[in-house]
Amino acid sequence: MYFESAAAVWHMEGHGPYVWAAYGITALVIILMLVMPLLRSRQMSRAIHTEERRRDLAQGRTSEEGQHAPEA
Amino acid sequence: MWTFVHKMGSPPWFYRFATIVIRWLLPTVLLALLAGSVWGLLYAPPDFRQGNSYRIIYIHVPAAVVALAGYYVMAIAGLVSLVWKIKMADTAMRAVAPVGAALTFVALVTGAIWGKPTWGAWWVWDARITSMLILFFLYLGVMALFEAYDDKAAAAKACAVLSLVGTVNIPIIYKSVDWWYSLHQPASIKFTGESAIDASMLYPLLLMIGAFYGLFALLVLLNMKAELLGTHRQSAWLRSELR
Amino acid sequence: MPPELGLFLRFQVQRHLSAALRRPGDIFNPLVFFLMVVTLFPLGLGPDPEVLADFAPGIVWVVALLSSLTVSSRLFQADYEDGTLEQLALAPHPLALAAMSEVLSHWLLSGVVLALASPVFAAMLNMPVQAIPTLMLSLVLGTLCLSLTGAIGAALTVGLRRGGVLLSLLTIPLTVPVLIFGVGAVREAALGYDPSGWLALLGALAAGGLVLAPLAAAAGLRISLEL
Amino acid sequence: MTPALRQGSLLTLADVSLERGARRLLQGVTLEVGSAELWQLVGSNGSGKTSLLRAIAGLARLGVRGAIGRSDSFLYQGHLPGLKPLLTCRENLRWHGSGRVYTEMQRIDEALAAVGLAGYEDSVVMQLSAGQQRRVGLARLWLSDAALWLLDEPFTAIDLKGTALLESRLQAHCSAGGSVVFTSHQPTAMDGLQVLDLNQYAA
Amino acid sequence: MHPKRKQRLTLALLVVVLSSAAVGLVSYALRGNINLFYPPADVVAGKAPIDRAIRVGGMVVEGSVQRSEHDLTTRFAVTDYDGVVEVSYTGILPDLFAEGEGVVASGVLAADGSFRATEVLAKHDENYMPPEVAEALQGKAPGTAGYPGKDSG
Repeated sequence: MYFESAAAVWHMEGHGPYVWAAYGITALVIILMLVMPLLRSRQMSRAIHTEERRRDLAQGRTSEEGQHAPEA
Repeated sequence: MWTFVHKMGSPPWFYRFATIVIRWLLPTVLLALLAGSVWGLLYAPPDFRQGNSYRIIYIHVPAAVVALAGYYVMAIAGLVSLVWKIKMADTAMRAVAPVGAALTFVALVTGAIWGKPTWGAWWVWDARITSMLILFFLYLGVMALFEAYDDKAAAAKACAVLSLVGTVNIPIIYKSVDWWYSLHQPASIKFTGESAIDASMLYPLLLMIGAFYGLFALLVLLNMKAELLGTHRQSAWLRSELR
Repeated sequence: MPPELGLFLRFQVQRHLSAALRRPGDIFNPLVFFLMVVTLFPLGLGPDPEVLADFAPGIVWVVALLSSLTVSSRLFQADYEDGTLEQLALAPHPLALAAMSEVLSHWLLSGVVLALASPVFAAMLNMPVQAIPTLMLSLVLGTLCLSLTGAIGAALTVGLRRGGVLLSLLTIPLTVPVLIFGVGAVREAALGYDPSGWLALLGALAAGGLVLAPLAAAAGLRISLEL
Repeated sequence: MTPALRQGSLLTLADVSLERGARRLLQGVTLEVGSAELWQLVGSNGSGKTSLLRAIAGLARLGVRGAIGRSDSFLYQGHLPGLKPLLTCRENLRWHGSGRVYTEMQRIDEALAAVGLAGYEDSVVMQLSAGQQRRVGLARLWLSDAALWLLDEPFTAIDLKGTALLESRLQAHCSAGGSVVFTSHQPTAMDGLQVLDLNQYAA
Repeated sequence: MHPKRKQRLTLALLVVVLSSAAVGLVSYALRGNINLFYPPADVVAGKAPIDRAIRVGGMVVEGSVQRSEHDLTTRFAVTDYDGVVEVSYTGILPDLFAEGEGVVASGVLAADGSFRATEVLAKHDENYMPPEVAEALQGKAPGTAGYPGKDSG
């Protein structure tokens, strides 16, 4: 470890704000980029599930896989 | 080999493949990013001239390297889509663009932040920063073109053409910006050969570059999966996959 | 049997030129645009001849790039809208050649004309006389590169409703080397250096562009015809 | 994509389906056009007449599935006439249709005379009336050597006399061994006309 | 020859000619016909034009910087370890200007071999090392020991 104290780590001889800002923004972008597709996937799969359930109910659970009519 | 390529082109197979890879990649990448950052921030020595501000190199350089490589990945996907007409390549190309743009953005912002303590200005028309800015424009162009087309199959083909043109252009752009910069600012005048970086600083940098490559792959796979869920929502395989 | 290649190209160029000559406004309007924008710079920067001479290569080249962009957006527009493009796409000759003939005639009418008129702008901006041959040659070569790049952008956006702005968005980053080499050549010549290296680079871009850009433009046009 | 065309036929469609964007337009279109045949594609608006014709010509390839075999000697005329308003009639027809031929002036003048535009050879197209401009476009049919003609709405915006003229030209082409596939809303009465209703293939 | 084949041959020839032109022009440009700056060795050898605006680039010789006492004039020597050029400059030097660092000076070369700069640009180089390593390297840097630095008067 190069630094002696947590305060020194934070301060980095005056360069702390720059270094930490750069890492902070990067972390923010990475988290955003990770969360967006995950949220989208979850939203999509939820939509597919509800659609499926609705159709199962409508067809009285006799739906066949793959043999569905294309959208009207 | 061919069977592998063929399998990659089939959405159900790819979906399963991506799910497995993501399961492994996600923790590995996060761990590597964390380890590399801690190493670079806390354990690597400061630079003899720039002091601690150089620690930004551990995100700036990896982001820039991967952002540039990402453009080539996108162009290769475009080529595959144009030549072999594999739909999956369209999806890949579409997924790479925002990831590459985000990494370019990271490189630009961290470069600007680095510039403040080093050069005394937030934005400096440095050769590499300027090249990154143009790369950012190239990514934005591809994304804008994709959005402009209503027919997404045609959009993918158009973006493929554009990204291939960009690929031919990128080395020329980089070289020209380098010369431009040398005309107005001295490029680092080297008489000792390659620019040198001390081993104690290099290893965390290499780790971070690896981690960013992993991050890139992870983000692209996540985006592709999300895209598949959207386009194949009517497919039986997807329904059974989600059950 | 497909008719002669040369005849096809000649007829294509002839077609564009004779149509353009019947409406000379299309040739002169970009020049007037150029003149007006060049006038804006002394008004913005101040009339100091030394300052202007300093900036002259950059000003002329940036304005040349902008005016080339504004004309590029119309490159395939007419052919797309009246159905000629469909016929060209179905013709036995490669579509790339048709695209190339279009670019070449466009360049003759915009870039070459601009280069011929450029000494006037050089004089307005107090550019040293020794730089003028370089300026003209660099504009001849550089505007060909700009037309070729613009053709790719135009081919990809010709079928879109809001193609104009998008075209600039796509092509400006690709034209960076042309701008740098062009300004480099003129700057060096103005300072008394040898500009041949920069001119050679512009020539290389033009030659390489003549091979690759028509292919890319043709691919783009085929995609646009799908819409 | 172009499988061997059956001997003696100019166009074969086998189980062709069309998609535009995410929407499926047509499914299972099957058609065989031999020589000396006159086909009209009918169907309601948006049924995919134009799209099918463009797919046959090879202009549309995205979203086209199935086998399309087509003679290489063909002429395609879309909605758009492909006329340059600033060029004269002669200049416009010099390089005509699908670019098959460069035509001698004499043939061009004959074609212009056939569509009733004798004396307008050197007039700039922009100065002609809309109906006359349509006729300049139609004059291409008098210049074409192609065996298969693909015409999109050739009958729109021409007067009765023009319609008769066009009908006789189409039939002359057929009796010379060529074939025509055209789209039209209006029912037309021509000898030997065969009709393909695209509504039956709607997906 | 078959016309279709002849046509293809013409096109192929066109592509070959244009591509080789591009390659030839690039190699011409790269063979030193782009002058970003003259190294001092060329200036000493008389390859740089006199009384014309040129650029000279190199390292500032250690110990050569002399600042005038009454105005902003600075004199220093620039070297590429093969030749030395004396540079004088009046004006404010950039912050990164330092002995042993790279500079590019634009200005005019006088007949006596001295260079009057109108602009001096400086930039840090791309070496990253810990302070201890830098210290250890100090005595060994080519700019100080091995180089026969000339004292400016």
